[in-house]
Amino acid sequence: MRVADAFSSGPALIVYLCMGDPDIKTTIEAARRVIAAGADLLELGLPHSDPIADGPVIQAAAQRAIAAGMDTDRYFQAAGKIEGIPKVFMGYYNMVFQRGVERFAADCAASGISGLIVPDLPPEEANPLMQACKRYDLDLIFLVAPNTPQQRAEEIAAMSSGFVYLVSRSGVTGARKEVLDSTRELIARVPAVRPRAVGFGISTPDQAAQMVAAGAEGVIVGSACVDLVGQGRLDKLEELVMGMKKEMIKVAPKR
Amino acid sequence: MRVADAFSSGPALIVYLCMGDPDIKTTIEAARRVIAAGADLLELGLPHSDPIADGPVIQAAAQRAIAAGMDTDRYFQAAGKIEGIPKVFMGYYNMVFQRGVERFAADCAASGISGLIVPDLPPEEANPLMQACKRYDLDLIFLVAPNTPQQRAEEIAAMSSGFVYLVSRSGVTGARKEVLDSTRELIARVPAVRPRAVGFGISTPDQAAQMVAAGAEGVIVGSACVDLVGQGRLDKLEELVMGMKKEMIKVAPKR
Amino acid sequence: MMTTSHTSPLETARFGSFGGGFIPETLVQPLRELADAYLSLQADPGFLEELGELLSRFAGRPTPLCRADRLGQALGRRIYLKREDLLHGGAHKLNNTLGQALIASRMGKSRLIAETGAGQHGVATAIVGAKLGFETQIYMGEVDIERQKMNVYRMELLGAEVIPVRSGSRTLKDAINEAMRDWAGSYETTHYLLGTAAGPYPYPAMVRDLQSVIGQEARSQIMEQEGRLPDSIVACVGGGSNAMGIFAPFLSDPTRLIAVEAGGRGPGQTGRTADNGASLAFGSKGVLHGAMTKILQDPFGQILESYSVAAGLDYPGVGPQLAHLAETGRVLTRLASDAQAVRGFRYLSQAEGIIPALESAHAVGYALEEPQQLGDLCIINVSGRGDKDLHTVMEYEGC
Amino acid sequence: MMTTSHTSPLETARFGSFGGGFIPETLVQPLRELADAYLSLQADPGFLEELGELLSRFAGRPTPLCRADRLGQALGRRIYLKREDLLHGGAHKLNNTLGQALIASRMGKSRLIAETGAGQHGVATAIVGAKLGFETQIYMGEVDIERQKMNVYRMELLGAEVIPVRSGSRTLKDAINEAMRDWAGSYETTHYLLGTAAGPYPYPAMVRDLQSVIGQEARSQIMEQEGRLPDSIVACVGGGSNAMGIFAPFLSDPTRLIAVEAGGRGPGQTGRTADNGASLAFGSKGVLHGAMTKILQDPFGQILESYSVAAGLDYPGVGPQLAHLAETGRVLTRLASDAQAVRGFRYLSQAEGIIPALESAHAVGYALEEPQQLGDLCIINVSGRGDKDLHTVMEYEGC
Ligand SMILES: Cc1ncc(COP(=O)(O)O)c(C=O)c1O
Ligand SMILES: Cc1ncc(COP(=O)(O)O)c(C=O)c1O
Repeated sequence: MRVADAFSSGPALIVYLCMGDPDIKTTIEAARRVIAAGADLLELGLPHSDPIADGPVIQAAAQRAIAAGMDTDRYFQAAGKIEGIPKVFMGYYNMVFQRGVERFAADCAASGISGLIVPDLPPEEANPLMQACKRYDLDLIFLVAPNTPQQRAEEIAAMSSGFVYLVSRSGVTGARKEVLDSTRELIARVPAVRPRAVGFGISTPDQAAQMVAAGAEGVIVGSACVDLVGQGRLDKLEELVMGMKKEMIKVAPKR
Repeated sequence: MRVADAFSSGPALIVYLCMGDPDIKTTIEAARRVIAAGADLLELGLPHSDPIADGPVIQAAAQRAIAAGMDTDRYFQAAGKIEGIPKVFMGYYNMVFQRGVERFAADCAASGISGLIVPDLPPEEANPLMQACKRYDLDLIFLVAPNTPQQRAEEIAAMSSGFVYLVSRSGVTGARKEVLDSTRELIARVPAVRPRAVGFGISTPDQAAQMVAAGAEGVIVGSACVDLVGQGRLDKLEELVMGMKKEMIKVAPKR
Repeated sequence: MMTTSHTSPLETARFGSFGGGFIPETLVQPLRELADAYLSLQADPGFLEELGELLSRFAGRPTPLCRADRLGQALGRRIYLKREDLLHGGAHKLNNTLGQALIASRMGKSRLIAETGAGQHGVATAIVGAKLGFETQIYMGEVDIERQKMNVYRMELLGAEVIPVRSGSRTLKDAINEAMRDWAGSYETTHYLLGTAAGPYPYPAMVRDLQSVIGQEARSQIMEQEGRLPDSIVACVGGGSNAMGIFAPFLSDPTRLIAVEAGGRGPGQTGRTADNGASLAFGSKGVLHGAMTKILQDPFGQILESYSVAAGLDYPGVGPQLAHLAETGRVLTRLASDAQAVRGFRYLSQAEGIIPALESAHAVGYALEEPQQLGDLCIINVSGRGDKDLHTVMEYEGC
Repeated sequence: MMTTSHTSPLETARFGSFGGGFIPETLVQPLRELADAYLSLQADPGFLEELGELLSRFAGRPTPLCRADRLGQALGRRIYLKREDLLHGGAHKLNNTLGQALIASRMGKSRLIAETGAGQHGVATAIVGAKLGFETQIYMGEVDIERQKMNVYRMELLGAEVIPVRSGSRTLKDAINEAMRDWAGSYETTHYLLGTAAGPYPYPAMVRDLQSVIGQEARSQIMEQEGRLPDSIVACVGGGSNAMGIFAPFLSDPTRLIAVEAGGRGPGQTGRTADNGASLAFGSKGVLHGAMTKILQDPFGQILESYSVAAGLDYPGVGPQLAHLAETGRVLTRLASDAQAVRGFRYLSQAEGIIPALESAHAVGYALEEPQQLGDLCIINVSGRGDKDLHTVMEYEGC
């Protein structure tokens, strides 16, 4: 399954889960429920000791997962067991670099992962990984932030494959009450040369719908889901995903 | 009674007592016994908070006396009650200065004190007190130390009245085992224009005798006596004074 | 590749295969603006004059180069000490914080944030925050706050707010993470004042340049006092700012440059903590805090905690330029263990009347261990003073 | 009077009716020898050069004169800070200890003794003892040893021996007594390194001269930076060495010289302890430690203990020259209470990024209280740094 498939039938709901928090079994079960509830794409996070782009919720999840023994080997084993919708890797570059970009790409491909998001790898540093992704037919998804200058935003959108990740606000991941005007601006100014998914701080069905209404082809929800998994509320997780999907469809442009 | 009287009938034994240690009654009793045992002159110490020329024994005695309430008024009252041999004041200049040299000299005279030893008052600083002493017919006794240059030693001996105090060694008061050669040298080089009494560190009859044998006209014993008073051993005090006097007479030059 | 990247200083931010900018997209623009500001101010006479005045009148530069006669006699050579211990605040840190704060002020920022481990850089930041009128917030791991109460009090006294970091290992590296996260959301008003020659471009180059006043002074002082260049320079390495600061002006000279890392308890690892702070000696290539460098990590790429008796050397990474210079052999990397550092601490105190920082004591401890490596004429960088370390040494020695 | 005394420097040792040498005969000769050595070395180019080198290369002179913009703005005038806090050891003390140790070394002495209260002068003596290779012993009251454990450790680290003083109040004044007693028996090999501009001749003059490098520098720095003399100079007073050091070169100028004493808890007395350390304000004429000066004493002449939140101002006497200058009105004496000093401490930290010694904070606290007394252009002598005082202030504020 290709990343692009997630966007083929209307606005895509992309759910982030932290692999191994609190254990692999739970992550797999959470993924099953999220898929059942209508998610279109899974971001499977590989926990890192130093997640500089993440807020407190995902930091804490990563710490729990590491403490429970999560590592790159186990990550790929577990990822291979999750099926039904496209999956992308989400994690920090040092974890990729230590394994070696070639081997890492090969492991992704072998476990059914079809794309990579590496939040601390701007295009300037991405060449080695980009080459490896090409060899293994993986998408390498770049991010655009509200403060990314226009020319650079366009270039990043062009380079990104699968989709382009629009960072909804400055700062780090984590749920936020209001959706900022700057996010709407960002959606408006990044050319739709490929699907644009908005993430960082989206936690409610209403926010998700606003993003779609503003033109986004996809919405990424992370901390809100990780939080519910952390609380052991998988039922609430399912409910949240269903609710988001429902509201997103409501406002989706008719095709 | 004049200070000079103490030296009129052979070598003089001069005993230092710390006034008010542990209380006035004891000092008066100690004085009585010392006089009975043959002492020729009493040095009555006025306790000071900062006795820079004194060693640990006299420091401790002064501290006890101050704590027990000794002050300059009480000092003179008590001094007036001690009779039988000549008495001199021994104390630090600030105590004299605070009372005023004039008043201090008057109080000495009124309480039967016939001389003053002020160990932190070298001749250069002594003029005001010297004038007052003259007015009240008091002796002002200066000190010569082993490191006093010869010319200065001669001048001091000349200025001193009553006797001249030869400091037997560098450092502070306090009992010492050996009597130094430098003390003998000092006795030899200070002209006998007036009685020369040796003090600082003399604690045994034998040492006292050695000083007399070396030519001293007097011997001063301080810490050894203060120590015995401090221990409440007035019998031993009497014994020590008697023993010293006896040995001194033995070696005294025949007149 | 991208066209913007060709004109961006990020492209020139490499030291061999080290350095670069491995950072979230949100930080790309703030870092470029910082790099641009820094590059233009570097040649701005008004800025340089203001910085020069602050360095001399406020911070106390030049610091002396002081001959260590008794130490030199013991080692059979001429030893000079570069006295960063005399700088205001007690260490070389202020050279960097003054420079960056002045840049931030020219960029129109009103707030400073910084990370701190032991508190030295936090204090140096609080000092410039007070002097130049910034709002100042210092990120500090909860564990470090507990260990370094005096420095927390000092920062607060200087008007800074200390923000406890409860994530990760709750120590220095997590404080850096947290400061970066803050900055990603606050860069419009805020400058992130990184404390050592590490991190993404332009920090390694900027901090090196701001600290190179140490080496520039040392170079002209040794020429004046000895009429020749030193055979060697010894400096301790935490992130590398004092070392790069004194080394930089000597890079094209024949002087042997010796970087002394924290050997700690040895080469091993206890749990998820390395027994040392020696990323050049025992680390491997990887990305930490935005730069490709040498780091202490596990085989999967999780960062280890580091360990050293000297809090300022307790960092699992190192500046990328030092990693490069070590790789090419231009800089020799050596170790001083905890015990050797404490020996250096005691030795310099008794022989020269100078209590060095425990960090700097690593350089002294190494010199005592391998005097033959120093040549005839050696400069040791005394990066800071040791008053802050008395408790630590007393405890280390079981007093 | 005596003939020898006419040719002796003791005769010129008066400052009006203050000063002199009220000392046991045993100390007369050692003090004369010291005075003679000092007088001849004062004009000895070799000595002056050696001292100059040590002051600059080892101690870090000149110390800056630093404009305090934010403090100045708050007070509506131009304020400069003379930065003795940047001197090696953290206070002006080293100017004196270096000078005396060098004199001692020229006199052929091999041992230094000194008194210390809080430990600052003890540390400064231990530093020069280490640097110049003396055997060093420091007398310190038992009470102070208990209160100042860190400084005891620091002195020992520097190779000095700390000797507990168990006599009297077991504090600073008794440590001076004890050092004088030691010296009376050891002067042949030993120099007594007195720590302030008090005591018998030649100490008040010698210490003033050694410290007057502060004022000489400040004078030429203010002329260079402002083109004119200051309207006022403010310095704190313990024994008077930093005050006399900065005042001396301005004595014949129209500059207002303000000496700030420790007001402590107020003008009263608690038991045998004064509630302050203000011998100029609340003391009376008398003899302490060999000099006629102003002292805190009871009506009979027993010396009181003093009290101040700043350990370095906790002394019941003061140097005789200051007593004289205060009497003639050339120096204005003012008070800063504990609370005002702590306010100065906090204020300078937050406004200028400089944590002053609590002693120096008295000068700052006074300036905050009576800015109209300072004129338009004022120099405050920051005699030391406040790192040593963090605990004290925390406790004072009940943290
Ligand atoms: C005195 C001192 N020296 C050295 C260091 C190490 O840092 P760097 O390697 O950046 O000089 C520190 C860090 O706190 C320090 O305080
Ligand atoms: C920093 C500082 N300032 C002032 C003083 C007071 O001494 P003085 O009056 O001799 O300068 C001391 C004494 O320890 C001190 O440490």
